[in-house]
Amino acid sequence: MSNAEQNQDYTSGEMMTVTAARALENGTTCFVGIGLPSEAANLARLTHAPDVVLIYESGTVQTRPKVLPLSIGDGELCETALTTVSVPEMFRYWLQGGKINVGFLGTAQIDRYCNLNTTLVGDYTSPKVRLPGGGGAPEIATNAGEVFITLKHSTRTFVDKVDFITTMGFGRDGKGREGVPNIGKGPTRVITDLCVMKPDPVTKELVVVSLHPGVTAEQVQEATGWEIRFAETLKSTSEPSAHELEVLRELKERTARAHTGQ
Amino acid sequence: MSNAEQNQDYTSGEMMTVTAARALENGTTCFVGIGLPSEAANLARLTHAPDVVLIYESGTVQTRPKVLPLSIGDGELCETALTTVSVPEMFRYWLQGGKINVGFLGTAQIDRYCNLNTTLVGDYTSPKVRLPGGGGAPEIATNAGEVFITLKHSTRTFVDKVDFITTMGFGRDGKGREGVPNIGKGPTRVITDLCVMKPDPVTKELVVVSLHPGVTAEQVQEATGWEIRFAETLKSTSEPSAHELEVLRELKERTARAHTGQ
Amino acid sequence: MANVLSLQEAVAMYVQDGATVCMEGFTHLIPFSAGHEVIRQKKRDLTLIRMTPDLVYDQLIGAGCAKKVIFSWGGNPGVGSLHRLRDAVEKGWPHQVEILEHSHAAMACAFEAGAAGLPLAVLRGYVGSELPNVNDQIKFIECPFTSERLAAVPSVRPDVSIVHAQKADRAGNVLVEGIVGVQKEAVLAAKHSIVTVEEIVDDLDTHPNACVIPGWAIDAIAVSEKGSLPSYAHGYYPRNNSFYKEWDAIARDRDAFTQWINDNVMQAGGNVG
Amino acid sequence: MANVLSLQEAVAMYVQDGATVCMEGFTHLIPFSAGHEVIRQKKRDLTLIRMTPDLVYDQLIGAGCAKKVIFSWGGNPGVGSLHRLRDAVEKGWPHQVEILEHSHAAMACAFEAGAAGLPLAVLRGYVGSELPNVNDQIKFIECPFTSERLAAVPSVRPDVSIVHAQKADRAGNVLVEGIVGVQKEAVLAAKHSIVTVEEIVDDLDTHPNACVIPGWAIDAIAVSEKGSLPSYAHGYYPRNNSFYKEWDAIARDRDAFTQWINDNVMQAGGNVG
Repeated sequence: MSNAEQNQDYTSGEMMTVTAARALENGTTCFVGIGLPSEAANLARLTHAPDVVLIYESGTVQTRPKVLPLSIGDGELCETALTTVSVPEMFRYWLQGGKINVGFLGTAQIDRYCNLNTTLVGDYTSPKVRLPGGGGAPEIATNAGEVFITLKHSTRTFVDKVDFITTMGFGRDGKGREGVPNIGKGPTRVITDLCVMKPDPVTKELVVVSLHPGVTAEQVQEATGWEIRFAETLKSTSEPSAHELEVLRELKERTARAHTGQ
Repeated sequence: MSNAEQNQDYTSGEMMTVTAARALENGTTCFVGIGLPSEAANLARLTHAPDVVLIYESGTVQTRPKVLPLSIGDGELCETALTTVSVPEMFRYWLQGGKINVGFLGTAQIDRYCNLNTTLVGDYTSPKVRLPGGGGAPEIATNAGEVFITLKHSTRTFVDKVDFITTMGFGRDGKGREGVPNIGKGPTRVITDLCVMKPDPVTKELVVVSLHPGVTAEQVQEATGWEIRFAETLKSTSEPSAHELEVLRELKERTARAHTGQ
Repeated sequence: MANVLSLQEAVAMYVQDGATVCMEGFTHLIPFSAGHEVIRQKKRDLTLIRMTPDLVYDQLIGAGCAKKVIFSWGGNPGVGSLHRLRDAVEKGWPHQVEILEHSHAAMACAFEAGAAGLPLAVLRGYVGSELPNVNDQIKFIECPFTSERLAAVPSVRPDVSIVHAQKADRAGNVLVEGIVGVQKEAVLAAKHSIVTVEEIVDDLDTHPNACVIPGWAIDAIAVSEKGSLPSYAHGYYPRNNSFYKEWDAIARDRDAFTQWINDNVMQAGGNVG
Repeated sequence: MANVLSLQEAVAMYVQDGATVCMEGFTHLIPFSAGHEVIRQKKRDLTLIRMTPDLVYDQLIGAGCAKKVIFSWGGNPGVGSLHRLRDAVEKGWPHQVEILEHSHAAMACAFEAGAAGLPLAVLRGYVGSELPNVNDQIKFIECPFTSERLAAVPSVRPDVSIVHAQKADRAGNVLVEGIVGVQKEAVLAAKHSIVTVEEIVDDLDTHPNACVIPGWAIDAIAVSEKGSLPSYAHGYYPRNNSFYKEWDAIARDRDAFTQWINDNVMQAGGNVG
């Protein structure tokens, strides 16, 4: 845990989720990854963005879960959806068909060019740690209009070079999207428990644009596996409001009750 | 009308429909063309083949219309179907996916190699008569397990060379299916108001195998635009039974009432 | 996000002269009232895409709206020819109309590919057919895994698609039920879309896997009661098969056709059949 | 035409050692009881295809049934790793298992293509990903119309697919409702298919566009009440999320796993969770 939260009535995790939620504008169509992105997207829906459209790769379109799904295909997602389509249709018509404004992803590793690794740590043929793999991310990252990424900040997750590019941000040299037709903008912001980062408009290297309250640039650098750049005018992220915290905590409480109730 | 029917209590058209219906075995999955094939397929379902599965290109799967549809997408087809799928799914999963045993087609022109023309009479750029075009037939003919064809016999329909191959039987030289992977057997029988024909197993040229009661070989030759071959042992097609005629006439009466009732 | 407009407003806003327009509905739910509005607004030089041109395009062609027609079966179902289509192709009345024809399988796949954001559709198709000789948009590719030869056609990606559906809710979400054809694909493949509906309701009252097009994937919703007659709307009214038969005589004759369009479309606000 | 068999008979008849087997169900309707029957019958050298291996393949892998796994996301959803999959890949226990991994989009398209009788699926995929470096089944083709570079993967065409569904009628027609995943595609793409159902009913009591798989497209139906627990069946019972969490500890340890399989699968007739 960071120092940040010591004098605050919210945790750094809550700060991250609230900040990630705020990134989603009302009316946006969002393809939601499970876990942190799902938590943030549903918080957005329950606060400032009641008309955000949440789509999960299980085929559930415009879903309004009362509790957070544990899996990407919980019954709750289908029961509260406008409609549920097949998985091939989801990936073909809705994602590849260009209907998604924002893809919201988590990851295990990320590098300075926002390349994501969810495949393995170590070498492919003899991995140190085998991770779950690509899932929906490789095509969410290229076929959504833009991509938001949220994850906890540490030198384990923010690495100089990802061991494997499961999902391209901007490629090993930052130029991976150049000249590719019909490709989305790619990652436009990364939200962690310490700060908010955006890719440099030209080089695509991640730049810290906003520090969460109480977090120092040094803390960010210590938690990052490369020499990270900071914007010239570094902002301070707005604190969570009492309402946001209340809604988020209620949501997580409802979720915990639902998932242990059986 | 042929001489055949003068001493009989059924018409040559009824003879054709009953014979075409009998070609469909119970349990067969049949992709049904509108018009004569639809009449025959439904007669089969209402007589000897109660479990024949009728599929129409409108997406209606396993349909049991009480009256014959005027169009390929009449409401009756959907209301009596097991389920109705989208048209892309129909052509992709059900036809191309290899689920169809028999494609049942009509045509405007046919040649000795069972090539079908439903595109035009004359030249493509300045047609004498413009016909409706391909519809489902080109891929029904290649993706169904086998193909039955039914149409009225005349020199207008049985031509030496079709003006245009909309739908391949066996190609201009009879060899159009050779070496093509994943292709159906193609036409295996042609049923007209005069006779039944099958392709020669080797050359694929149409051979008359059965004459309808009262029809002579000369009549068939006169109604055919090329020198047609006859099997060495030419059979006589069985007459319609009283039951078949009764069911067919009731079906057509119900249909006529339904289509003028509005 | 779908705006609820009048049909007149929706057509004026989204159907431009020279546009590629797709009005779909496979026998069922054909958007006739929208087609008539296009005729009334005298849109010109349209490239009209539809698997089965049906009476709706026969009327548009005869009324002079079409420059080109892309289709796969151009008849009056169960009745015979589309005489206005034939007259335009064979005799150039009211002017020459270019045609590009496919098979149903290829067009169905091309709609699917358009909805799926792909530039092409791949199918086991056109084997032995001479259609590729007269349609330069049919090509063949080799499967990189099996070396099989497969047909390829460009996907359908219209400027505007127009479909008719049973109902929309107040957020513009649309339910299509029964023979759903390629309507959903047509809407998703198009740059803009208009959906005419029988009614707007509070609740679509549907089941988990219904064919629902979300309002945010549609540009305009217009209420058009009986908007698909003489085609039909499952659950609302049956197909007017008699009118399909009567159309044969009307469309055979240029004067009878012109009179019919004048009386029933130009002078009328709504649909007929 | 579907025969109604016991699950034991169906698996014995259609799942052969060395076969390519697909058990689908996207989180929902995972055919656990069928997977357990495969374990009980000690099937070996299976190539297992599934977008998300989930606990069902973790169990099959740990029990020694798998030679190769083709998948696109191999985790315990919302919980963590599939420890039996990892132990097999990383340490070769109980023996080395080969993996071939895709993205979800590619596998979804590959199922679609398999159902559609095509040898390949084409998609806008894998741009910039290093998965093509480690999966030689990912190739790229050029669109003959636009020259765009598109990914191509072989279609999924299993020897046998097994899915679970809510219900069948007496003719073997099956209703799948809710999150339908790639189940229909899995059945249609396979040479043979087994569908386990919660119950057999007189009437599916469904709506016009429901996801119904006709009995004649299925080889065997087996009744298996609660056959997808700890996954779920929409309209029947919820997902046992607690068991998914408990599985983490069971699967972490080889002995605990072996004991669990012995107690709950080998010694049991039905499913557990």
